[in-house]
Amino acid sequence: MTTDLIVDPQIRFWVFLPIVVITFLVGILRHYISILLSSQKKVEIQQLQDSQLILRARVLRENAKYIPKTSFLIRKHAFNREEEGYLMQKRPPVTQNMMTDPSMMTDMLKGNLTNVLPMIIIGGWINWMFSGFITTKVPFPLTLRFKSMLQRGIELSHLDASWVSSASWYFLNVFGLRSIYALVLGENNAADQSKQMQDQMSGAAMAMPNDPKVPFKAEWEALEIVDHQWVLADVENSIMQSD
Amino acid sequence: MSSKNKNGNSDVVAYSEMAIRNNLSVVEYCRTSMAALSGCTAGVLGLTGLYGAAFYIFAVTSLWLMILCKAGLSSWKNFFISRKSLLTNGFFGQLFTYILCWTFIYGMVHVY
Amino acid sequence: MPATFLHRFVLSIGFLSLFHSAYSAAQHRSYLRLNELDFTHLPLDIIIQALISLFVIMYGVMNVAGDFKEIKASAELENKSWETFRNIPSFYTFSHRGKFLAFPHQTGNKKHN
Amino acid sequence: MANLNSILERLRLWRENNDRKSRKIVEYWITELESNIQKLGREKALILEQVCIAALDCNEFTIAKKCLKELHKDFPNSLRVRKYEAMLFEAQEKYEDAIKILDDIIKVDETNSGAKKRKIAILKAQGKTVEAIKELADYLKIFMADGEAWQELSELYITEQDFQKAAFCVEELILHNPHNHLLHQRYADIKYTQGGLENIELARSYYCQAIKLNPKNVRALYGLYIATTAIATSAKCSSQKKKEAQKLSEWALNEIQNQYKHSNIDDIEDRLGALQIN
Repeated sequence: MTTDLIVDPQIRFWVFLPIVVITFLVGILRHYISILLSSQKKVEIQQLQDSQLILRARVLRENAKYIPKTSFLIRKHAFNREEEGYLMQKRPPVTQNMMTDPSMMTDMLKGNLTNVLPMIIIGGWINWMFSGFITTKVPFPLTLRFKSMLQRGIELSHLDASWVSSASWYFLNVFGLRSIYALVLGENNAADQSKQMQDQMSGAAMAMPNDPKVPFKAEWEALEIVDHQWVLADVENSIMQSD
Repeated sequence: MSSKNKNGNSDVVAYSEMAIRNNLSVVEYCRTSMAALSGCTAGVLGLTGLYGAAFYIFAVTSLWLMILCKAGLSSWKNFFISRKSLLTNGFFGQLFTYILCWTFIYGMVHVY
Repeated sequence: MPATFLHRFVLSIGFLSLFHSAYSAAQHRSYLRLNELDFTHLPLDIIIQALISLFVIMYGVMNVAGDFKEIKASAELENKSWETFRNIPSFYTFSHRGKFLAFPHQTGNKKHN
Repeated sequence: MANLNSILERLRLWRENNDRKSRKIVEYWITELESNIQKLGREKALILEQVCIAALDCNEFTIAKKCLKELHKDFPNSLRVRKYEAMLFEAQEKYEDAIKILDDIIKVDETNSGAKKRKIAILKAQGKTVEAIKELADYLKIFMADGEAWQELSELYITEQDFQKAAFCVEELILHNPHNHLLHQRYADIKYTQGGLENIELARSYYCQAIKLNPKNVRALYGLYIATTAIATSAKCSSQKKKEAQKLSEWALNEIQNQYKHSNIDDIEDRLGALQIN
């Protein structure tokens, strides 16, 4: 009962294929535009210092067992000493208002410009340009529930649910092509190389919350309760036995 | 003997994060390609319904075997932490890619 | 080993072959439709060609994708020496004996003459 | 073409490992790379940087200038390229000019760690180790998680023979990278050099850890041998400890002999005697 619908082969070349190609190319284009528009985030030196401080406190906590006990205690003291310890420092409260910070606003605008806007525009255009076509059929049976999802723009109650309309085919493409972009554009493609040249050497953990007080406090607590167990205490015997 | 065992247990094997990430991205690349290509092949063959799903399982499993072969059947432990998660990870993540390619090629070849 | 020319060649052959089988399948479908025959299954040669080209492509992809690295942390450090490890490009100084040992290369000379 | 590919491969490896093979890199540049700049693809900038540094290292200023010009063409406003300009001045010993450029960079981008490191390197090149140490310590107050800087600081302290502080820096490195046998070995080296029974015992433990992480580390094996011998011959030690140290030193010697089984070196013990400090 399902195969007796014969679709004009012209639809294949003038509707079905163009939708795929358009979606794909728009995705690629969007990728490059977002690279063009992306702005280097300016990092405040204070923020950088805080994030590095937390990183250092974390590795101290995690790997303390590899250094002698006195060395650990010296460091712990430096971090957690009352009044002057690194983690007890007072920072002026940073209140960053979204509306007053112009760079935040432009970033948001750019995000909208590259993500949401093209999808609406292209979607609307495709809906208008290729409206009302049956483009393809999914090769597996579907329940009636999918009818409204796959047959947007076609109001035929007798049509089998596995037929797909042009508008729905566009949306299927938008969501399904994501992993293909990762394949084609690569995670470290040529475009990223130029970004690298703009100098980013300050290392990991750049992202930093505006208010360091909370993570400082958490690190301080975690460091307080570390129980130092020197892992090298018995290493002499263990290497002699190991062979 | 027992002390030896104890030592073996207390030694946590350290993995290099960079290498793990590198391996995972290679595997991810293969997985996405495999999903797309096997989708295309399923479309060419005109598989429908459950046959298509079975073909996907076949494709994922054979990709897994190919990766293990590439890593070396006995030395895979040097490259991956778990053999099983290599098979199961991303099984559903790539399913959508597979279905899209399958539908696309099926439409191109068999519908019109 | 990086992706070699051979693997790229294998990859493109596989794609061509897959495309060819898709085209043959489409032809077969239109032939059936013109003769008003029912579709039961594809001819065996097309099936085999499609499957083989899938695996040929996958073989190419596996080789193009890149090599695995050993995940043991000690693996990459095993053959390093301290002298290499302590060498940090950010802190290079150039006022060393190399200056006096070095002799300008031909390219440098040519420009001076 | 295949030749070019193998060279690129080698350059990539050296880049990753921080190998200082400047002479070789400059030779590659002259024989192969210079005529093929356009074929380098996406690695072009990285290779140009590498060659630029190597050329400066070999006193080949014409080559360095050429690389700089290429880089400048591709990235006219990059601070990173400006840094290489400063390095060129530095290699020509025009330190004032170099510092001026670096100060400009820091003014534009306060968080530019590369430029700050170069300034410290300039102090080092001028022989002002004490000032370099001070600057580096200030730098580390901000960039606390910068392993390279800690490492450099430890080296500077060693040139000043301040082993206690050098050891502190290496401890920091160990915290960041606890599975690196070289760091454990280095720590032990410093502790052994510092002397005193306690430190030598610490050195023994860290040599053992280095060997555990990499059984092929011969330097650590030698270190273990001399450290344990020092303990065994120390006057202040209890006989129980001496016995253990004796056992360990025999084990280390045995291991070294195993390592050298295939090469013809005999009388290791005599040779080791020359390394002894007492």
